[in-house]
Amino acid sequence: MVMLRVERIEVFYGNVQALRNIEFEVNQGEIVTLLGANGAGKSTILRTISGLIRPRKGRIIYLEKEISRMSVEDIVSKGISHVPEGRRIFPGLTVYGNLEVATSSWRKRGASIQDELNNVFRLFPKLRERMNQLGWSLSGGEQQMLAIGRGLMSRPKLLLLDEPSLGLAPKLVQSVFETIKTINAQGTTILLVEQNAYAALQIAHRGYVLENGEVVLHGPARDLAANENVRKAYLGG
Amino acid sequence: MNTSGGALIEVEDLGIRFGGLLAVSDVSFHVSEGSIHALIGPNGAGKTTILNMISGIYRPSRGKIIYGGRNIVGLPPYMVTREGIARTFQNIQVFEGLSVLENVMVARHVRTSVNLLSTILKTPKARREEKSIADKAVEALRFVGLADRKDMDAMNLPYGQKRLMEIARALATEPHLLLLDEPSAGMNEAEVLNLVNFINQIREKGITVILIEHNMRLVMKISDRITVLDFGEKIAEGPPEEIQNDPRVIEAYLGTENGYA
Amino acid sequence: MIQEIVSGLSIGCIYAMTGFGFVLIYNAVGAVNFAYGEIVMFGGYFGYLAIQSFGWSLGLAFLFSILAMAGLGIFNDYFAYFPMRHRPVVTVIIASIGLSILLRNSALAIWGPDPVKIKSFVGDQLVHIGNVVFPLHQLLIFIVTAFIFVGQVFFFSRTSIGRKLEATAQDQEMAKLMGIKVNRMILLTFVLAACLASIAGFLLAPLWFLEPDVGLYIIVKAFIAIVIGGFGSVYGLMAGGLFLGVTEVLVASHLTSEYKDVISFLILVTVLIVLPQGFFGEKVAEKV
Amino acid sequence: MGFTKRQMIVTLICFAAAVVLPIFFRGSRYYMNLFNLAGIFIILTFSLNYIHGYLGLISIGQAGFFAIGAYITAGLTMGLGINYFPALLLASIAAALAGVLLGLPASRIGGHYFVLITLAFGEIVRLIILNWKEVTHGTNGVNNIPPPRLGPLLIESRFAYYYLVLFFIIVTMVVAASVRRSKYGRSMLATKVGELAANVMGINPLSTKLINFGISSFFAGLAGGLYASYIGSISPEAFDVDLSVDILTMTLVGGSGTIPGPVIGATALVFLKEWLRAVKEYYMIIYGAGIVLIMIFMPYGIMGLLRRVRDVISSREVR
Amino acid sequence: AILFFSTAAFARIDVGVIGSMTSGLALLGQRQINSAILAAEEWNAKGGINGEKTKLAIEDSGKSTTQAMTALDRVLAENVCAILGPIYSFQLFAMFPEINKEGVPLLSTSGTRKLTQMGNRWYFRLYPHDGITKRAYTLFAVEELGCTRPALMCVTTEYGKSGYKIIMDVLKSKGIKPVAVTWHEKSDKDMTGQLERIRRAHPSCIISQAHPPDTAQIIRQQYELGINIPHIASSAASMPTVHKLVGKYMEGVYVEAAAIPNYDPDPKIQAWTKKYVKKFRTRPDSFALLYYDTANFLFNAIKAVGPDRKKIRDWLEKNSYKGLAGRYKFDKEHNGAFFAIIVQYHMKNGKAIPTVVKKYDFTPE
Ligand SMILES: Nc1ncnc2c1ncn2[C@@H]1O[C@H](COP(=O)(O)OP(=O)(O)OP(=O)(O)O)[C@@H](O)[C@H]1O
Ligand SMILES: Nc1ncnc2c1ncn2[C@@H]1O[C@H](COP(=O)(O)OP(=O)(O)OP(=O)(O)O)[C@@H](O)[C@H]1O
Ligand SMILES: [Mg+2]
Ligand SMILES: [Mg+2]
Repeated sequence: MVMLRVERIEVFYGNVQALRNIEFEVNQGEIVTLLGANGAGKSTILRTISGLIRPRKGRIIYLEKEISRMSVEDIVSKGISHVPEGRRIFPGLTVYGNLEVATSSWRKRGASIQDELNNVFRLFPKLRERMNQLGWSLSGGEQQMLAIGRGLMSRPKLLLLDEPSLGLAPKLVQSVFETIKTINAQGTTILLVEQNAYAALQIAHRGYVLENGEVVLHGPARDLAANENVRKAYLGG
Repeated sequence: MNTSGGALIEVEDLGIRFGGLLAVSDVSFHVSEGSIHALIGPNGAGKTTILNMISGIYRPSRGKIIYGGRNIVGLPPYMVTREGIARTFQNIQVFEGLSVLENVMVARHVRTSVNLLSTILKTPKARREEKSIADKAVEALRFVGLADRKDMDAMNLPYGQKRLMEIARALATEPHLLLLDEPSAGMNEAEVLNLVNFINQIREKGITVILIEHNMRLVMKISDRITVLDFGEKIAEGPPEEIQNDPRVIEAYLGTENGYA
Repeated sequence: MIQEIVSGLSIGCIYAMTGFGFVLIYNAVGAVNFAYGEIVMFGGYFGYLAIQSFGWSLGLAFLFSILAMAGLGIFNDYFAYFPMRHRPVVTVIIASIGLSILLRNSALAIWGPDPVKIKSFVGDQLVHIGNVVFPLHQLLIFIVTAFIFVGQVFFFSRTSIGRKLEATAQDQEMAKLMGIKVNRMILLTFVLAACLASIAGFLLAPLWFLEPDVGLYIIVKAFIAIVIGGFGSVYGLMAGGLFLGVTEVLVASHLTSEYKDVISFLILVTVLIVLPQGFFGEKVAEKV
Repeated sequence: MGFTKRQMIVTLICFAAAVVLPIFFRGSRYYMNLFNLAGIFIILTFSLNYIHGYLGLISIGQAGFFAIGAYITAGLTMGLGINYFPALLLASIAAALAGVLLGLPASRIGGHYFVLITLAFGEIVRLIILNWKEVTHGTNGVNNIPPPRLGPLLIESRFAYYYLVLFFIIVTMVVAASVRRSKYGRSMLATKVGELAANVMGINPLSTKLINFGISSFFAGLAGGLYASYIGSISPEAFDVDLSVDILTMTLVGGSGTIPGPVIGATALVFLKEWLRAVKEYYMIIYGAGIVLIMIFMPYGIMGLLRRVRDVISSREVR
Repeated sequence: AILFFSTAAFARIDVGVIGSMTSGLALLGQRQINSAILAAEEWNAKGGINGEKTKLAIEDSGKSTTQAMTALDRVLAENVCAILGPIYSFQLFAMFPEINKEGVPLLSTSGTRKLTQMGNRWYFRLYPHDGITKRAYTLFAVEELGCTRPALMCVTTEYGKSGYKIIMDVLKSKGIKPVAVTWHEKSDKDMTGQLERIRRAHPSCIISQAHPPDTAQIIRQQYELGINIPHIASSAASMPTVHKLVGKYMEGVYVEAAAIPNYDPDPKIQAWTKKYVKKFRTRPDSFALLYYDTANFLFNAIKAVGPDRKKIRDWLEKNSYKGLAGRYKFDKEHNGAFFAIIVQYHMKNGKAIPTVVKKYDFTPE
């Protein structure tokens, strides 16, 4: 079943066009990855889906409803969670505060968030140690962990991940990718943007390749990994 | 050690505390002139904090940083830069609203001398200096391959190019020592290869480099020596081959199976 | 001396009362609201209007004021905040300066320049304890302030809505991505702050009178209290307010009444130099 | 660097217009007065333009420097009998020193605190003027301040004054233009958006800010000195927060951080305030609402608006 | 609030009125402008001055010198034959050079002593200056109340400062030194500090020199704090607004005033007050009453010599006028009013009712 369908969207920053006629879909239960060089428009796609930018043309259909005219809050409350580029931790909130705030979309008064917290801490034990430290003072990697953790706290149906492994230590990169696989297996659909194309293609089911704001190639992850051009451009060999 | 000379910078028993947290404790290492020295370790190990102490942003609670024969602890950041230490940032710092060229020109100011009055009066000397600032800045941009983007608002550069601009900016201060904090973050493998060439070229200019990285392929390829940190302490130091096989480093940092790296 | 301290504390409470709503707004939108003094003034004036022009009782007048102020809160949001929510905070700050001029002069046009007062809920009896005398109304001020202080501390530190407000102030876009209904939260804040202003107005009017300039006067004092205490901190506001109130009285009594305000400002500057974060401010810096 | 040809032409036309303008209004003391006031406010607005445009800070204490300039000019010319022009220079330098002094604590803090510390500064200056009667004559103020004398020339008429003010506006603008295009201007802008990063790039944030405050308050002081001799009578009431707020509004209405901005903003507001007099006691209400509306509809001032219009036109040309 | 005022379009005689209609200073300014409007309407209703209607050019002088100056410009642009000026001395001072240059009579009801000491031949004061009223109430405190240990509470504005000097001079002439002197800002809301300082000095009376809201604050807090000694207040305390604020503590307070329009038993003043209240829905103060007299004095002058600036001045210098509040006659410095009264307030049915306890008349012979 198609969960998310992006139909011929065009996005502009001022007068500059960032996306041209982008079209793709994500099926329920899939991991789909977007590949592309610097400035290809990957982050822009994710921002458009979560409603942070409005497309000038085209539509985005999520669970059979058009969401491209909805407010960010409404989109989020439908189960889309976006872990954005650049971490965007709330600098003046503690680690706990950052995580707690992320439950706004589903949490009723007084409901416990312990399960979700445990889940995040199992993945990133470091965060438990830093529980009462203010967001701004965390190390880069710790902030990245927190950003991902925050995304998980919101019980997403569709998780948009923008470069989740950025700045993480190799050992942690492994566990992050494993986690992505696990939560996907538990039923969360994932749209993944990664510079670590090698890893992304290993866990993804399908992938799309972007160049200058256009989709130039798509197919099953395995095929893409084997594609000569892809190897040259993104896998360094 | 592969070497071209004595130590350019010596970090001795460096330590810093944030409230109850001992973020860096008793770390020492020497970086020899002309080398590339990598600093690696798990997230939160204290790598960036060490750079912050070297560049004068944090004041260490203890220890010394000997650079060019004198202890530079206590110097404010702009003085450290004047002494010849430049850096890039893990969290990119772009001067928003300034063009790419102006971003780099800002870094030239540390090498100028004309005073306020002459500037206001636009004396010939002031004009000459202003021109040389622009020329040197363009040169630095050309070096990183961003010369054609010089008039763009720096804020609108894509992520990877911002990192390159930061390197150009750091180079524009004419450093002897360059501190790079995760320069490859946000770049794909092909771009990383490019970066490798580029850091090698910097070394060829005679600039010493301290490099923080999580991309092991990059680190192993270009570093002369690696210092590994964990929980604020140094757990290993040596040439790449040695570090790669050090069980403690594998345990704390690299992970056992190298599946996704 | 005790008399002076008691009076100083009650002055401090009024500063703090004025500051509560201000801090609430600051913590939600991350901008100083210069119009808040005038909003407090309107809280009092609405009560005065109900009593004087409609002939209502004090209690009814208070209810009326709360309702009218909720409206003013909505106006504040939609006129002087909402249209600028995506712009630099500077624009919001300046808009609030504009709003303060607008409100101050509207009060002048509506109620004239004469100072007026409204009666206290507890009448104008005096309380004598030993040699110390104070109006019963001051006791009411102490109690209400303490109550709101505790409430607000609880609100910010214990409730998730308080945290959502903070998140909203720090990064609105991210707050939306967290599913926080940002616009609604902010509207709520403005309304809440305006209702607090109504209480502050009713506490202030019997002792300090209402006049079009009174808002400017108290907001400047509340600012000093806030800066001394630490921006955004409720504890800081309370401590700063009491400290300032007591200092003012003691300085006027024992040091110099002529340069009393200069001294308050010098204290402010000194605190900023010695403790840039104030007594209770948390440091939030940039991580590079 | 330097001006483009088109900017050069526009600038020249504007100056020419400014030079001939009063000839048409010579007969109207009222309009000449407004022009002169606008002129003084232009200089004053430039002073805030530095702080806000180049450091991104809001000051509501500019009236303090204005007052220092005014009182010291008056004191030097009347008390010590110094000629007006050296007195004006000394007064401006004194104001600049005050700015640097205020900058020492103020440069350590940012944003909201800065607003408050400048507010405090403005009030302290006003209170001192008010209370230090022996020197400032308290609320009575200083009266009968003599008009400037330039050699045998007594600049007394409003007409003559106009050219004096115009001269200083040109000086102010030339300085503003050369600072903007110099390393000092760039350092300020860099410090504004990323103080720490600028510091690491070798820019001393303290001296950068102090230079900024110094230049800023120098011009505020200059405007004060001009004002004192123009009005001929100064008293503490003239230098309260409202004046500082006016200056801020002028800066923003014009478009901060630009060169034409202050000229447009100050002129527009001086005249607007006059026209609003027609509505008598409601004019301050409208003025307040106006500030909010400007923030809503032209957040980058008239200059921002012009730039948008230009962008729209030029993008049409492209199509 | 104020009403807009306009007369028939064929108005001939232009008179300028400048006063504060906005800002905190409007407290006094608005009431005076009202008086001018009232006087002009009365003349116009009676057929004008010598058959010509009066037109008032009313301008707001706000709270700054600059604003006062542009107001003056606008008034002068109407070619007025005389100006009824603002009450605030700093604005008047700023206007003096222009007034001299233009040669236009300027009349106002200000109390600041220094105004008439600057040798301005065009300015006329029609209010007992501080030298009269402060002298009266200080003398009253010392001579009538036998207060030898007075404490002074003054506001930091010019009003407070010039009053302070005069009080000190009078006390000195009586060989008395105040036991305490305190200062406060006009906008101050709490006087506990000042009053405690005074309490420690054990004075036998308090003489205050302040504006309306702070006067109210001082009187109320003095009695709340239990400092039960006589209080002699400046004319601000004669304002009905202040009585409402002070409430029952007005009992026994002495106040200096030039006139008490609201309680003067004189039927003419009563009738006037009624008319004023009916028209402007606010109670007049003594300044308003004297401003009304001032306007009438001026209109009489115009009636006598026509709208000629110089002639008006000369006429004013030579003639006297019996107004509602008293007789006006200018001395060499152009001070025109020399009367002062001291009243004491008593509470009757929750209202503060004044009774005149002493009248002073210092008119030079
Ligand atoms: N705020 C903005 N204003 C103007 N142009 C922008 C803005 N943000 C992005 N762009 C431009 O849009 C294009 C797409 O940017 P986007 O951030 O989506 O790329 P990306 O694929 O995520 O790149 P990266 O790998 O560097 O993150 C780029 O050319 C960029 O310069
Ligand atoms: N200003 C500060 N206040 C409190 N704790 C801090 C501060 N700066 C850093 N820390 C803590 O010190 C530790 C070291 O941080 P640092 O930024 O040096 O890590 P790092 O080695 O650079 O990690 P990463 O690879 O994730 O960037 C972290 O746990 C961080 O939370
Ligand atoms: Mg991206
Ligand atoms: Mg780091």
